[in-house]
Amino acid sequence: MQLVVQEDRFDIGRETEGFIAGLAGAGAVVTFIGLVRDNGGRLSAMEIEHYPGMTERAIAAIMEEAKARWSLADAMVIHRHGRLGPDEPIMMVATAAIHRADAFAAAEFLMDYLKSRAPFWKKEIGADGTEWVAAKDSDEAALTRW
Amino acid sequence: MQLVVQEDRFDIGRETEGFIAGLAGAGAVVTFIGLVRDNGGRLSAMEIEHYPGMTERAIAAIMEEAKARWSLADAMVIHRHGRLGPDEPIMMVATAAIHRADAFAAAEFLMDYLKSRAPFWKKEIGADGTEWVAAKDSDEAALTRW
Amino acid sequence: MKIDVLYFAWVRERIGLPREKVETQAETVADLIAELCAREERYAYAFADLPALRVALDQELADFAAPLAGVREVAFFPPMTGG
Amino acid sequence: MKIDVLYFAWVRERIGLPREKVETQAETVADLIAELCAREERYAYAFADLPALRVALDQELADFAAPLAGVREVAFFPPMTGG
Repeated sequence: MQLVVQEDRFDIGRETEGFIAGLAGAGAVVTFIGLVRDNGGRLSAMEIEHYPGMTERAIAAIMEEAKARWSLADAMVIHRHGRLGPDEPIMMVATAAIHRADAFAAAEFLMDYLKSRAPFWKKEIGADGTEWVAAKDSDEAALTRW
Repeated sequence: MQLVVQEDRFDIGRETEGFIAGLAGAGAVVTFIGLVRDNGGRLSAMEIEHYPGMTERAIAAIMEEAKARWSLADAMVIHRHGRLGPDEPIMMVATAAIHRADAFAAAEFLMDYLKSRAPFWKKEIGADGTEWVAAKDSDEAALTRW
Repeated sequence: MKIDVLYFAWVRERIGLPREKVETQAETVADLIAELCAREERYAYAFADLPALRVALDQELADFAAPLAGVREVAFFPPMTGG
Repeated sequence: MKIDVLYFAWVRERIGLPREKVETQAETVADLIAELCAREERYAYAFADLPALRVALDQELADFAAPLAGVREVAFFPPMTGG
């Protein structure tokens, strides 16, 4: 289990390969990568604020929950904060299991909980000014299925 | 949309990065990677037979169906055939969308259909002899949810 | 008519060849299977458990009752195990 | 008692600072909010729409009725938008 909260950009390919290299015998790997959308060129940057300390605690708790619910060989969460440019990776989740259904379910679960229960706040900085990204009702609703 | 059926090993990190580099504005990427399991050291190789021609047609049809069902920015399928060693990647699916739910659903759909509707057959070569991998009822059952 | 008949995985191994041209008047897939089984033991062995087999006509999945009129390529194989 | 009070995102921007030490006898989160709102306009502005706010006590999500006894760190912020 690997959990990283960092400001620096990360290398998606290298992280994926490193995750896979560390596996022993699990045949199914699912990854999710979240990227900064440029909203048709109107976004110049995204600023991500977080709550140091609580962020790590909250993500660790979510990962423990995923480990308890599904048969996972491994899981990884990388989430950035600070100022990010268009098309940069924001975060990445990876899960590995013997059966693909476990890897898929755990990755979706981790994403749903990261969206609404890990203390990050996104601010979009664009030509038209800055705006805090509003939480979506659909993200809160997504939690009810687990 | 990219569809590759090949004998050569592929580079998971590079394929993931190439897929992402080709996206315009989609913030959610899901990948699935299937690896040869070594079954606790008992497997020395996996041989994958396929039906050239039908393989490409079947996968293209599955990808078209995914594109029709979900709002996807892009999708990619790479599947190998021939002789593979333990821990080598067998195949990879990638999907990209604006909303993560679309990317996850399409990736799972592609996997479920690739498992049971694309003409590949796996044979395990191990210390105890060789054996064709049997199709699982659970894989056939997985199709009924879509 | 002359049809290309293809075999994959353990069907191929049991019959002992990957493909052959078959001269047949069979009207359906089931008729073709019956003709092949009557030929030689190895065909009867390969087709012994029909529910464990799948068939594709011109590279599209079909069923055993499907007509062969106009079909150029018939393939027999076990359930697929891709992914 | 002295409590560390933290503010994030637009709550931080409205109040104008990321954290402060608050001397308070408030028994619950709601009491603490009432005390802060009585202090200055910028607090009343930040806490104007409570359903749009979340609170964490010692880095665990809580609700506004939660007691403050033993709590060292209270954080106020809008719904999270990670991922």
